[in-house]
This record gives sequence, structure tokens and C-alpha cells, in this order.
Amino acid sequence: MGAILKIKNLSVDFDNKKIIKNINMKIEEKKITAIIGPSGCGKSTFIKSLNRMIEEEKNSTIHGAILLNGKNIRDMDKEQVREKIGMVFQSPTPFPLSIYENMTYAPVYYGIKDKKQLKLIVEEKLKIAGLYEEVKHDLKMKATKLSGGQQQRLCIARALTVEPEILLLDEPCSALDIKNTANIEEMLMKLSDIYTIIIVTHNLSQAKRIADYTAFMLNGEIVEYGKTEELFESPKDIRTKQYIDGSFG
Amino acid sequence: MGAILKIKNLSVDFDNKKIIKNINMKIEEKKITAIIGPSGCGKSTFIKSLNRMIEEEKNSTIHGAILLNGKNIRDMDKEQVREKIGMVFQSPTPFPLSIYENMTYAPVYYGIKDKKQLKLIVEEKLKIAGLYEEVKHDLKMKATKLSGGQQQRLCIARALTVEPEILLLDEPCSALDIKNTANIEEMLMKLSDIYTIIIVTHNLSQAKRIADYTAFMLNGEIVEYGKTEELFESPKDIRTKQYIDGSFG
Amino acid sequence: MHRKFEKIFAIIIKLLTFFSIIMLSFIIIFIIKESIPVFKKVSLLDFLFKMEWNPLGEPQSISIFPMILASIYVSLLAIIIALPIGVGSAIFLSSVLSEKIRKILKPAIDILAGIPSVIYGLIGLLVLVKFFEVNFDFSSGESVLAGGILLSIMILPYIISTCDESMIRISKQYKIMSEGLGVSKWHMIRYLILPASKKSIFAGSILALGRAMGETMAVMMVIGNSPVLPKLFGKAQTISALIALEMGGAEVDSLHYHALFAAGFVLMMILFFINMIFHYIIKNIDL
Amino acid sequence: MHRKFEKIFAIIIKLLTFFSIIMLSFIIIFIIKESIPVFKKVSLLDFLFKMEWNPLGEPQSISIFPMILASIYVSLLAIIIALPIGVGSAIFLSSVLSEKIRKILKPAIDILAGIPSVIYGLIGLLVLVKFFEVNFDFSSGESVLAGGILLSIMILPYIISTCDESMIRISKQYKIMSEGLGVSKWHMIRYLILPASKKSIFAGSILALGRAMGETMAVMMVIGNSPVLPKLFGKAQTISALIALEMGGAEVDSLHYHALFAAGFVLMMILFFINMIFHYIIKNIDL
Amino acid sequence: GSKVNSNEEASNNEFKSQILFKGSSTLAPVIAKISTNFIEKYKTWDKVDKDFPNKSLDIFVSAGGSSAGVKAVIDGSSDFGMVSRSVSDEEKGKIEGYKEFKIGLDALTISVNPENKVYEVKKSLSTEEIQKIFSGEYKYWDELDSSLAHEEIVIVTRDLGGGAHKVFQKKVMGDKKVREDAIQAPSMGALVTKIMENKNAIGYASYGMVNQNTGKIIPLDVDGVSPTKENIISGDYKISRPLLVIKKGELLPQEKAFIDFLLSEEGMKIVEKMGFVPAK
Ligand SMILES: Nc1ncnc2c1ncn2[C@@H]1O[C@H](COP(=O)(O)OP(=O)(O)OP(=O)(O)O)[C@@H](O)[C@H]1O
Ligand SMILES: Nc1ncnc2c1ncn2[C@@H]1O[C@H](COP(=O)(O)OP(=O)(O)OP(=O)(O)O)[C@@H](O)[C@H]1O
Ligand SMILES: [Mg+2]
Ligand SMILES: [Mg+2]
Ligand SMILES: O=P([O-])([O-])[O-]
Repeated sequence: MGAILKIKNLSVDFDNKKIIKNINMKIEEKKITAIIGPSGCGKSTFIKSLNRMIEEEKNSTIHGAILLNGKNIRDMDKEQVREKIGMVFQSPTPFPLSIYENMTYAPVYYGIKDKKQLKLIVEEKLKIAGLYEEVKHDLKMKATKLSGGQQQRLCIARALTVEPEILLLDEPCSALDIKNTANIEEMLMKLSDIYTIIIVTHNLSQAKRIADYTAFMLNGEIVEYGKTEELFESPKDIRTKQYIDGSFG
Repeated sequence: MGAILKIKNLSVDFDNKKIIKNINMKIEEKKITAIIGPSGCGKSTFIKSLNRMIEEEKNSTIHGAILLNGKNIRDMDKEQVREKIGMVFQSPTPFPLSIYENMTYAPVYYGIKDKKQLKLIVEEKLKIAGLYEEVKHDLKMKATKLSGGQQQRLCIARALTVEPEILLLDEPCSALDIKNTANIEEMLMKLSDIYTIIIVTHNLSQAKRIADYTAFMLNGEIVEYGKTEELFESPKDIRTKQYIDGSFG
Repeated sequence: MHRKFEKIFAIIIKLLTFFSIIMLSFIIIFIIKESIPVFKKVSLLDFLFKMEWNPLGEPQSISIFPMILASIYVSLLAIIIALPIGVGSAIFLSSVLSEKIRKILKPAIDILAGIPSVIYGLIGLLVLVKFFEVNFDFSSGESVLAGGILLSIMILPYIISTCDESMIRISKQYKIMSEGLGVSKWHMIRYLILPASKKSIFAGSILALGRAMGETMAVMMVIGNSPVLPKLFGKAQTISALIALEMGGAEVDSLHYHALFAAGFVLMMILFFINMIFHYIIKNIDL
Repeated sequence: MHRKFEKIFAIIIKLLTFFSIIMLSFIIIFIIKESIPVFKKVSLLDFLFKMEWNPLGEPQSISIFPMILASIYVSLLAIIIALPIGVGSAIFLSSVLSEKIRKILKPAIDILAGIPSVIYGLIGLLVLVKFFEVNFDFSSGESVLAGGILLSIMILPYIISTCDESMIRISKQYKIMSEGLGVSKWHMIRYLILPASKKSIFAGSILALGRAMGETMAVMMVIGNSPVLPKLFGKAQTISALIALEMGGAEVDSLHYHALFAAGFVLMMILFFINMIFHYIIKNIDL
Repeated sequence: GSKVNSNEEASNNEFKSQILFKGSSTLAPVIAKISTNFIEKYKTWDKVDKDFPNKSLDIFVSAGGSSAGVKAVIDGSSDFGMVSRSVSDEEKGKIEGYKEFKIGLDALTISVNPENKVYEVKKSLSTEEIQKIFSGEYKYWDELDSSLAHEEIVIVTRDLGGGAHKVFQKKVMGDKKVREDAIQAPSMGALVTKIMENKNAIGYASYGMVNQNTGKIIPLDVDGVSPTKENIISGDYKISRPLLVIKKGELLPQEKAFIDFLLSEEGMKIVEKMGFVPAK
């Protein structure tokens, strides 16, 4: 396989403050790539650039190119880009609708009308995200009433309903307990047979467990990027080593 | 020392669905108590009961008593309860104001008018939460523009401005990287000289690292509660053991 | 101490509210007080449900059933016309147009609220009524329909203003999530913004309904002011037109005068009940 | 396919918007068209800035400077009075009152919007004007002040409705966080809800301003209708009162008639500019 | 309380600089306009007459209907009453030293749209025909005269409680009622506009409005008498009412000065301009 996504000289400014600084990177197809790095270093900004979500921030300016299968995403329809590159945001924000409506929101758009089919999708994706058992009797409840972790799982399930080629996950397990985290990780590893996955995580052991490739980001730059084992076991950059060794417990 | 908080027969229902089931518990003064348990088991609901926040959910009914220094918190002023028992919510939600205004929001209420003094407080608490260096030049920026982890640290700093006796923290490190997590943990251990701290976490090693006492919650019940080492090393209940052993990595 | 300031602030807010409640009560009480003499002569039921209005005739008859129907008919018609147009325009303004064009178009729409009703009435008379006469061969174009159409234009800015502002807020909050799902703007509008703006749409409709029921001059000029049972293509007379038309000539403190106030009181009550029903509906829709 | 439905939906929304823009343009064009003949006889500057209005005199003079000032004066006065009361009441309704009482009080306030202006005018005449005459020894109570006060009551529901709904939304979103800090309701109102509702308050004010400028009948009855420079305690005449008062008597297609439309056009432009300024201010406040 | 007393005393002894008018809403704008001119011309009383003190000139006009005007004069709450109908003997009996000044006449013409050929076919309508038209007995124009088109007659009236309609009711309709679905125009201007805009409309336009819109609306004769100034003043044309200013007791000198101005040529010109037939 090869690189499904090529990032060339990507820079992002907010109000002329450089947040992402000239990143060059290739993302391998059907692999899991983890982005690690301290809070505020630009991880979210970076992955938001990958499906052009960053353009919605009004004070941003973007330079460089991102090629999806060799095609610049800037030359594509925004919607098309996002259909192909799905995303789960860092802060889980369900729509102020019922759980069911949250789940059918995208499928209805993609042309699925049949009630039975919709129900199947809702069920399937909620099961993958490990939420189905908890909410199967409350599908009509407002999604905003769910617990923090439940909301996060709902958002993951919602992103899966789009059936994207690439899935961007911004700290998808931050509000989850071990069991659910394990569920999600298992799911991601299964999904990587079909999808390309990019995951932002502050949990190094998570990156170790599931990622094929890992990138370490610091102050808007990719300090080091490579196979996960190599990066964790023999980091080439002193800063990477320091960051990993800061780890404990 | 003794128990600063006594929880007697606490039950919470949402729309007649039992979420918290008859909890009895004593919280030790100037110690860190961790609440662990799977997602959706009622952890947030439980700690929201401790400072009467749960009463703001309209579909809730609450039974039982919570005694703060022997006094039923139901007989106290809500505001007074919350002045004494501060809280950091699971989803970090800064007010749609500037960072500075977020930080001075409570101090202004508690009577601090002097600009210099306010500035000192803002600086001090932001430093404790490890956010000061990152935002010191952008104190007038809208807080909603901060990164996920920055928002979480801001909310912790904001809770500290109240100077409560008891601090309730609902997964305060969920969006934080290792370094910042370490910072916060260090801070909490220091604070436990003065404050009583109750922390909800899905990170077992975090509980092990910092908590004096740990309670394991399942389906709205406290399955086991005791010294942290005892609970982790020789759990009495089979379910506790299963939950802990589910741990990995 | 800061808490002292807070007390003062609380007192000010309470005072201001007290003020508006005082005004409200005062106006309601005034209208009720001026209405009461009528009900010493005519029973409330007769006043409400009989057909004839002839306060100066011998024997006097004062009943406003046709006007009640006409008021409700014309206003609801106006709402039915204005609601889709208003909500549609609000959607377009808030979610489709660029900020730049929006900033010009919005104030332009807002001025619709500021055009004096005489001018609306005149336009209605010269254009709308004429149009019906010429194109539909009405003997005279004054009709409930003309009133409804004219009113719908007049209440448009109230609906648009109330919806647009909250739609912008909702769109700001959820747009990113929705776009992250690769869904089009139109889908977001239909499945997210519209359902989430229900409350604002209702609030706008209620405000507009009040405006429609209270409006006088413009309606008066295009509806014919005949106190007969209203038909869509027929003439009618609304309560507010009745009041405006006859208040000038009614002798102060005469039965006629009091009857006009009583008509105003009835209008108030109708509005109150319709609002209550609206509030009830919205409460039950939004579970 | 669903996308087809979506296309239809988009077309409907666009059509509806198109409708309202057509209506808007039509009305504006109509007014402009009817105004133009005036400016063939009188220069725009003379029309705007000279003092005398005497369209039937010999020589004719048609200038509306005093009315322009009066319109602005009375409406701004009304806003100045109504804004604090309205915002205060909205705060009270949304953040202090229990849901139950709110559900009764809100529809009651909304009916204020539905009371016909004649009745407001009459109350103004019988109560407000009388009050000034008796208590302040005015030779006659008809005055800008009376007009401003009366108008402020009439526009109150527009301000309250627009603010209240968005305050409830904001309070819902942040109340829990605020309460978690042990802060009182009043502190939250002052330091969180008020600053976050700025936009709604502005939107409400603009709507109310439009209503105030366009209102005719009620103002006409209490302001004295003297085409002199307005003073707070003196008589004055607003543009809309001028139009309503003279439109009935003006010969169609006479200069007088066109001059009245031109006055309406000026009113529209004033409103437009004030709205633009408002929008500009709100844009720059909310950084 | 004491303030009111001192005020009353003052008005008894001192020069009364205010004049109050109350009554007919038809007449109110006329008196208001004339008083505005009067005030503009003189500003203070001493300019009217050297014997008067240097006090500001205040003339207040408030509308409330003719009957309210009579009532105000009876109970003394107003200096003058404005009445746009004849004052009954019973009312006169209640006013000591009754005085009345006829300012002018308000006449109503039965007018139609120029496109309506009725004025060619029937130059004059009889009272009975007018009754039949307005009461709805004739529904179509061809019922009035078979040569006319078979088109619905559109009746336009003023509000049925108002002064104008009262005159029409009394002088033409008698006991008969105007048909219910007649259009009630909110102002005389609207009534005239309607006649101008609708070719089947008929209504009672005021004399003044007809003169302003010659050619755009056509007044018909009534019982063979055409609505000319002479016929109206002489009383031959019957659909008219007097415009009166009434007073209880003797006039004060300053009041007389204003009434003189009212009845002067300048005053009469304004009466005519406002659409009425001046008394002189
Ligand atoms: N307002 C509410 N109405 C109805 N059900 C609710 C409400 N709030 C919470 N619940 C339900 O109560 C249960 C417990 O919620 P709670 O937020 O306490 O869980 P939690 O232990 O904090 O979970 P997590 O770790 O995911 O945050 C969940 O099943 C949730 O769906
Ligand atoms: N819209 C914006 N305007 C201005 N500054 C912004 C904006 N969004 C983000 N920033 C700033 O850009 C920097 C990077 O933000 P980003 O959200 O990418 O960090 P992150 O790596 O995802 O951090 P975390 O792990 O805390 O989520 C932060 O300092 C943040 O304050
Ligand atoms: Mg982030
Ligand atoms: Mg929780
Ligand atoms: O007020 P009137 O002229 O109709 O008596």
C-alpha cells in the first residue's frame, strides 16, 4: 500500500500567530497513525486541517497542500472531502436532538430513507461504539442528557455512520473508562482493515497499543514521525525522548 | 481528623429511573478520595449530589442526607454549599467571555474589587493549573477559542478561585497530556494539605498514584470503598477484582 | 463590599420589572374598567355571540361576533402567509447569505417594521385591492384576503428578526459538528437548525400575531369594514378597525364608547388565549 | 433519492426569500416612485432641512425638518425609556421567575403588542396628557414626553420578547457552571447573561425602534401635532403622524400627496441609517 | 387643593389668556388651523389689541364629538363648543345666554366614478333612488336604469356612527338602513379614493373633496338640485349640515377678537380650503 494522504508544507496561523509550522507528512493507507504531543501544541488544529474543518475558523489562514489520493483537497468539494474524511471532535457535542436523530442525521443525507435500514445502521454503529446496550430503550431521549462518556461514544458512532475512507479521531477516549476504551481500541484495530485512522491521543500507552505509526508534535512542528515501536523504543530526537520519559506510572 | 462529609442513604432518580442507589459513605477530611467505575454508572451524578448541583436537573429526585461537618447541606443555602464545595465539571465549559473574565467571575462575586489583587489571583490560579505561560499574553482572548486541554485547565483554575473547603473534580485530566496531568496531580497532592478532594477518574493508575481512598461504583452502587492500596491489592468484592483486572497496558 | 452592589442591582431589576407589570396592569385595568358599564346592559354572551352591531340605533344592539371572527380570520391568514416566508427568509439570511450581504439586507427588512400603516394601507388600496378588482373581477377588491396579504407583509420583519438571530446562534454552535459529517448546508438547515429553532419561530409568531391583531389603519383601508360574517373573498370588519373607526365619533362615557372598550377587551382576551394555546403546544411538542 | 428532496427544499427556501425580497423591493420602489415628483419642484436639501410645511399655502413650502427631528426625538426617547425596563423585565422573566408564573406573565405581556393603537392613544390622552396638565401645570399636556412614554409602553413587548428567549437559552447553557462556582443568580445575570445577550438586546431595540417610528395613531393623539421644533415638554409632530393626518385629505397625485410619500421615504431612510449604525456598533463592541 | 383655588381666583381677576374649544371632530381641524394662523400672526395678546396685556396667546382645540361640545358648554368645562349639526331646542334651553356662530356648511355630494355612465343617463337621482341604492334594494346598476351595465353597485360610506353618516342618514335615508356590506371608509380621503379607483362605486363625498378632484369623481344632482355653493348656502341642496361654534353667555373681549378673526375673510378662506362651504 502507499500514502493515502500527503501533507505538503502545511502551515496554519490564527490571527497571524503561527500554530502549525510547515508540516510535511505522509499518512499510510489502512493503518493507524497516532499524533501525540503536549496540550496546546496544535494537534487538534493539525487534524482539523486534514478535512478542511479549520477553514471554518474565521481567523485562520492556511498555507500548503494536502493531497488525498494525489488530489488536492482544496480542489474538491468541502462536503466531498468530509464524506471521505470523517472526524470525531475533541469535545463530544451531540446535536440537541434525540439519540436516534443524532445517529440518522448523516445517513438520511446520504440517501437512506428506509426506516428498517436506518434502524439497522443505528443499531450497528451504536454497538460498535459500545453504547447500544445502555441506550437501546432510550433512543428517543435527548442526546444531551447522556453521561460524558456516553456522549463521546455517541459521537464516535455518529462519525461511523458516514462510512468514510479516513477517520480522524481527536482524543476519542478521553472521557471513557478502561472497559470502553478497550472496546473502542479493539474496534479501531478492526476498522483499520478497511479505514485509514488518524488518532490524537495524550495517552502514550494507547498510542503504543494501537498505532502503526506515531508522530510527535511540539509547538506546531512534527518533531519525529515513524513506526510506533521505533519512535517509542529508539527516539531519534532528544525532545521526543524527554517527552516519552516524562511518562510515568 | 475525621469525616468532613457523611453521605446517608443517598438515592437519585431521573424520571423514576434509579441512577444512584442508597449510598452510604464517609469522606475523610484533607484526603483525596477517588471514585472509579464504568461509564454511565453514575459517578458524575453522585458527585453532583454532593454540592446539590444535581437539583438543577429538573427530572431528578433525591433521597437521603448529606452532612457537611455534621450539618445537612439541604438546610444550608445552595450558594453557601457551593462556596464550600467547589466543582470542576466533566465537560470543560468556559463562559463565553475572555479568559480574564472567566477567572475573575467568582472573585468579583466574593468581594474582591481591587484590580491588582484580581490580577494576582488570576495569575496564581492559572499558574497552579499550568496554563499561565501559554495564555499570559492572551488574557483578553475569548476563552472558547482555547484548545480542549487548555479549556480544561482553565476550568480547574476557575474552580480554585473560589477557595473552597472541598473540591469535586469530574475527570479533570481527561483532555490533558502526560505532562499537564502530572502537573495537576502534583497540584492536587499539595492542595490536599488544605483541601478535601474528591476526584472522579477512569484512569486507575491515576487513582493509585494520588488517592488516599478509593470507591468503586457500579450501576449506581458503591461496591467497595476503602484505602486505595487495599482496594487495588486485595479487593474484597469479586466485581471490583474483575474491574481492576480488566485493566491492561 | 461587592454584595451591596449586587443588592442594588437586584433591586433595580425588580423595580424595572415592577414598572412594566404596573404599566401592563394599569392598561388592562383601564380597559376593563371602561368596559364594565356595557355588561350592565348587555350580557357577555350576547355581546360575544350575537350578530348585530348598532350602538346608535333604536333599539340598541351591541354584539361583535362577526368582528371577532374577522379579527381571528385575518390575523391567522396573515400568519399563515407570513410564517413560511418569514422563516424561509430567516434561514436564508442566517445560514446561506454571506455576512456582507446579510448586513445590508437585514436593516432593509427591518425598515418594513417602520413604515407607517397609512402608507401600507394606501399601497394596499391602490395595488392589492385594485389587483383583485381588475384581475379577479371582484365588484370591489376589499376583502379578508387583501387584509391578510397586506398584514402578512407588515408582520414579516417581526418573524424574520426573531428567528434569524437565534438561527445564527444555533448554526454557530453546531455547524462544525455538522460539517464534520460531510453533510450539506441544506441538510443541516432542514434537520438541525429548523428543529432547534422551534421556540424562536413560535416566539416570533406570537409577537407577529399580536401585531396583526392590533393593527388598525392599514387593515381598515383594505378590508371594507362591513360588519358581516367574514368570507375569504368578502368584506369584513376587524375589532381594531371597529374601534378606530368609531372611537372618534363616540361620545365619551356613552354606551357606545364603553362598548368599543369592551370590544378592545375581547380582543385582548382572544390574544391571551391564543398565546396560551401556543405556549401549551410548544411545551408539548418540545419533549 | 434524498438529494432530490434536498434540492427541492433549497429551491423552496430560495423562493420564499425571493418572495420577501420582492415584497420589500416593491414597497420601497412604490414609495420612491410616489416621492419623486416632489423633488422636481423642491430640492432634497430644502425638503429635509427647511422649517416650514405648508403644502396648500401660497407660496407652497414643503420641508419637514421639524418632523424629522420629532420622529427621531420621540422614538429615541421611547427606546431610552423602554430599553432598561424591557431588558430588566426580560431578565426577571427568564432568570428569576419560576417557569409557572412565567408561563402566565409572558402571554400577558405579549398582548400589549396586540392592543390597537387607538386604545393606547385614548389612554394616553385621558391619563398621560391629563396627568401632565393637572400635576405639572402644563397649559396642555400634549408633548414629546407624553408621546415617548406612551410609545415606550407600546414597544415594550418587542424588546422583552426578543431578549427573554435568548436569555433563557444562555442561562440554560451556563447556569450549571455558574452555580458550581457558588455565585448568586444576580451575579450570573450581571456578569454572564447580560454581556452574552448583547446581540439580542440590539436586535430587539432595532425592531422596537422601527415600530416606534412607524406608529401613528397613538402618537398622533398625544403629541399635539404642531409642526414646530420639538422640545421635551412641547408639542411636536412626527413624520408618521403628518402622513396619517394629511393623507386622508390630500388630493391624489397633487404635490401635497407626493410630498407625504416623500416624507415616508425620508422616514424609511432615517430608520435604515439608524439600523446601519446600530449594526456597526454591535459589530465593533463584540470583538 | 389650594393650587386649584388660587388658579381659579387668578382667572376671575386677571386677564384670561387661554381659550378652550371642544367638540366636533369635523370642525376641530378647521378651528385648530385658524388658531394656529392667529397665534402665528400675533404671538401675544398685546399685539392683537393694545389694551390687552403682554401675555402669550393660547388656544386649545380638542375633539370629542359634537354632543361632547354641547355638554362641555353646558357644564362650563370649555369656553366654546364646536358642533357640526343643528343644536336642538332642548339643548339650547340648558344654555343660559346661548350664542351661536355659523362658520360654514358641510355638504355631501352623491358621487360616482367618471367611467360610470350613470351621470349621462340620469343626471339627477331622486331621494328614493338613493335610498334604494344604499339600502341594497338595487343590487346592480341596470336595476336603476336598464341601459346601464349589469354590474354590482359598490357602496362606500363613512363610519356609520360618525357625523357625516348621521347627516346622510337623517337627510336621505330616514328609517332605512344602509346595506350591511357597504364599505366603511376610515376617512373622507379614503372614500373619495375608492370612488376614483372603482368604476362601480358610489358614495357621499364631501363638497370640498369633489372640488379638489374635479373630473376624477362626478357629483350627481339630488332631486334635481345640483350641489353648488349657492344651492348649499341657500339650503336648496339638502344634504348638508351647519358648522357651528357655540357659547354660553357674553364673550370676553379677547374671545370676541378671535371669533372676529374666525369670521373674517382670512378665516373663511381656510374653511373653504379645508373642504367646507364657508358661511360668507
Ligand atoms: N438528566 C438526565 N436525565 C436522564 N438520564 C440521565 C440524566 N443525566 C444522566 N442520566 C443517565 O444516568 C446515568 C448515569 O450518568 P452519569 O453522568 O452519572 O454517569 P458517569 O458515571 O458520570 O459516566 P461517564 O463516565 O460516562 O461520565 C447514565 O445512564 C445517563 O444516561
Ligand atoms: N480559533 C483560534 N483562535 C486563536 N487561537 C487558537 C484558536 N484555536 C486554537 N488556538 C490556539 O492554538 C493553539 C493550538 O490549539 P490546538 O487546539 O490545536 O491544541 P491541541 O494540541 O489540540 O491541544 P489539546 O491537547 O489541549 O487539545 C493553542 O494555543 C490555542 O490556544
Ligand atoms: Mg486539542
Ligand atoms: Mg460523568
Ligand atoms: O365629531 P363629529 O364632527 O362627527 O360630530
